[in-house]
Amino acid sequence: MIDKRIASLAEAVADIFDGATVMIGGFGEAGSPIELIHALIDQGAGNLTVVNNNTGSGHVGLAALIENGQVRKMICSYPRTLGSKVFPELYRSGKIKLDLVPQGTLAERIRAGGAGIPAFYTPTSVGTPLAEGKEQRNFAGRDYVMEHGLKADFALIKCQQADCHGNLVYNKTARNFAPIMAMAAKTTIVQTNAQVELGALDPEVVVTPGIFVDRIVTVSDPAQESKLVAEGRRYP
Amino acid sequence: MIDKRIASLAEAVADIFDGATVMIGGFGEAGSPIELIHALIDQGAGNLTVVNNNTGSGHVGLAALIENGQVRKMICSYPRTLGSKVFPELYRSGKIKLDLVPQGTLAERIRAGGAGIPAFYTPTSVGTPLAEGKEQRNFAGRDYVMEHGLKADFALIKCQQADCHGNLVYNKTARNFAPIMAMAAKTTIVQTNAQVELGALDPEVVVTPGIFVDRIVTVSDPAQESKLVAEGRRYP
Amino acid sequence: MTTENAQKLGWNREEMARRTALDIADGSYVNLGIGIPEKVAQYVPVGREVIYHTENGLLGMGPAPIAGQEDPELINAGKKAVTALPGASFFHHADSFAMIRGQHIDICVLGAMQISEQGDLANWSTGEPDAIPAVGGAMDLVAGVKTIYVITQHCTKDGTPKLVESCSYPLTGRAVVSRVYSDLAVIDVTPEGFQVVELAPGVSFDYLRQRTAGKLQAGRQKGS
Amino acid sequence: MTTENAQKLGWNREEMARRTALDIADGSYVNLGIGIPEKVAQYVPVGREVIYHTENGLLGMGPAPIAGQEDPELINAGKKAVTALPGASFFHHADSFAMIRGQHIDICVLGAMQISEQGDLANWSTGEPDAIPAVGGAMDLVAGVKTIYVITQHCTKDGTPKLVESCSYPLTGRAVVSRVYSDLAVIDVTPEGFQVVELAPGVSFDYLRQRTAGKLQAGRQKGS
Repeated sequence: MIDKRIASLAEAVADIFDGATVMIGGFGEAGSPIELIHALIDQGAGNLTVVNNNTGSGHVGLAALIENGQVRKMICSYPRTLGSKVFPELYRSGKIKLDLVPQGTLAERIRAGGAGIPAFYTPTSVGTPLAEGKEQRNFAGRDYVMEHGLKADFALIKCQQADCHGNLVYNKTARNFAPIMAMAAKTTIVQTNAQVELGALDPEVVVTPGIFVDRIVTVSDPAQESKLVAEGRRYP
Repeated sequence: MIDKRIASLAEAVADIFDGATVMIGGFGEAGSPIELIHALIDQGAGNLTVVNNNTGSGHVGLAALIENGQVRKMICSYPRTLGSKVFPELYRSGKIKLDLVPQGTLAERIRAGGAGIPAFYTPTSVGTPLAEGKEQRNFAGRDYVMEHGLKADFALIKCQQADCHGNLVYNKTARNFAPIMAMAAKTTIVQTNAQVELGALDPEVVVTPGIFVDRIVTVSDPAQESKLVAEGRRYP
Repeated sequence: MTTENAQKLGWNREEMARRTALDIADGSYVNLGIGIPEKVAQYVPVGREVIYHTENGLLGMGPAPIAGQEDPELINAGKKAVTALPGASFFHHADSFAMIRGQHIDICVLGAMQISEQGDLANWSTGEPDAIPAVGGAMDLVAGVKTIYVITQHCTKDGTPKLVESCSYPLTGRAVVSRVYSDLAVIDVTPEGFQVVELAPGVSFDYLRQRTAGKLQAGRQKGS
Repeated sequence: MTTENAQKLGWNREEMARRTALDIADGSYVNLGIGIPEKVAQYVPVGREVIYHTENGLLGMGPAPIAGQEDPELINAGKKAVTALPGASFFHHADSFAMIRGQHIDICVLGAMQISEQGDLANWSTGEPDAIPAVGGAMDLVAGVKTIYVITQHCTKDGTPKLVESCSYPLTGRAVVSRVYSDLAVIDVTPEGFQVVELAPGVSFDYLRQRTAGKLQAGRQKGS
């Protein structure tokens, strides 16, 4: 029988290994799987490459993971959000690497990684410093850069509802990177606000089919990152 | 105000021009916009390049469009469905061209066309006759062929429900190529089983956002291709 | 060989499907080709849950509906009416083939015209000049699915071996087949060529070798 | 120049946004950047319906919610709380940027650090060695959206022109800007360089030329 539910956050992230590439869903706090990130802080894996659009804010969630010294490199498009202080300090002191990728190129690279596309061409970044060193090619009179698919060992994502097969639906703009990260990771670990019976999700409205999901943990009352930051909270 | 509804099928297809590339949704009869195709037969544009997974069956719908001599070339993956007699005859007599594309490559090329990706690499067809003459490249020890994005002047698709902004939802496996064809065509023309009020479709379940849709015609009781074929019907 | 013996020799289509089903693990995501492969779903051992993908846009495909309940918009890749089980999901073609190409499907079971000892598969065209070429999703499946199983008669109707040193028909994919389930045997494709895993009832290794054109190793087969 | 005159010279931020809004046609799909561009939505003339896209995954974005109704999971690309209007749809990031890259969005309005007379835009980095580089979706937007409008102060705070012969800051995109709405004028980017479309109140062509580093043509402007 197929039942991807896992009892605890600790169990769900137990096998994330030193040096792993970990995609983490969320655009700012929307869709950020903050409890899974905190479980990864407790677990302690280091030397991680983390893929996220941003670098977290305050001293909780992704920012706390970075502050805890577990991240060797960030692959992201915008590491300078309001309230993001941890990353800039570590970056300036040379303690963390940054691979800066335009947001749409990041999204398309992740989708390509999940879709078995090793590389594709995009007009984004042509003529800019972010295209330097990249292969360029002209199609029908326009220049494009070649970009590579991006895969990960693990994805940590958050959703609104999940069934035991791993079918997922999301809440509004919290969807953002989660569906494509679920495709691109060898092991996709989901925290869901609620679990529903198999068959409760209309097959027409499933956003992430269960084939892309490996583990589901219910976190029925997830923390809100901006509240924690406003309260000056730190993790651990 | 934005209102993409068009009163008649004839009006909806009026500007399809000789020599146009037309993507037509449907996998077999599921999702085939048969009334729009018949309107295109009435309209009479010729020398068309048609993109569809198949070549129709019997003497209605896509098969009738082909039989009527309006199609110069088919781009498809499987022109040999049960009941497909029109295309094979014309093909053998050299009256129609065929560009045979593996089904997943066809889908990805259409999506790429709609997503602004001029080319991508895929492992599909490597080492087969369908890779001949195509550029190949090795990534991380595996060979891939380069494939190009595919666009169209028009897409004819069918959906279950539409609002006046062109937001669409589909019925089961009738979804197939429609969402990506809507993205890849300059002008996307939709026949819908039903129109709904703006706001009636939950933003979480819209499959094709209205930005990809130009015209909507309601055909509330569409013909079922297999029934027409079984009855020996012909169009016109 | 008497007629009676001939009837007892090897597996019939149902038995081939049943034997294949034994090798599909609990929890697998599986795509079944048209023809004998479709039958595999009927024989998955009790206690295993297998989720079926059909490339036209459905995960969680169920069996054919009862007569009169067919929906022309709920079909499989062979364009036959199917059902959707609890936990199913619908998606468009690009997403469906992302599942395939991205190696998310565990097993695909396909028919074959020829299989080479390197695991090359030919199953889409005889290459005859007047044939209408048609490939569908076969090339995508063999390039993208993790494990490719083939179910096929061991020889063509005129007795020509389908397991060959090198395919003469146009290829569907190179070095893609893991295992062949024929009416005569279960055979792995290995770096040393074909290797027998199991012989069908009444089939000897010599009998099999006479009907196989590629390199054939006795391997670790059970049976005679 | 008296203080009173200086106050009357040019457009303020609200007026810049209002002027830009005049050029957004009924039925347009529009993406508004962070800052002054966000204000454009308030000034679209009555009778025009414009649909707003935010690249984090929403088409049909509405204004900020009333206080207390904010949803931290319903935000725009600037990470501010927004609403979803009837006819809205949510989608993931790859689909959102497919809309952008695939040239489905009609107009994007962005801020700028520099615009060259070829239409090159620099708006993401000063290139200073200790700056944290951050690009977000800017490069995708300028490469993909059909028409790029820029709203910007004509000069920096220290009076340095932002409209230049050639950008000294790292580029966001080459030859991408169609029109610039500054506090002093509306200016098209043309094959002949910058061309004035309209001068702000109290601004003369000479005044504008003194504050513009690139080639500036009087063009077909109205006003003084």
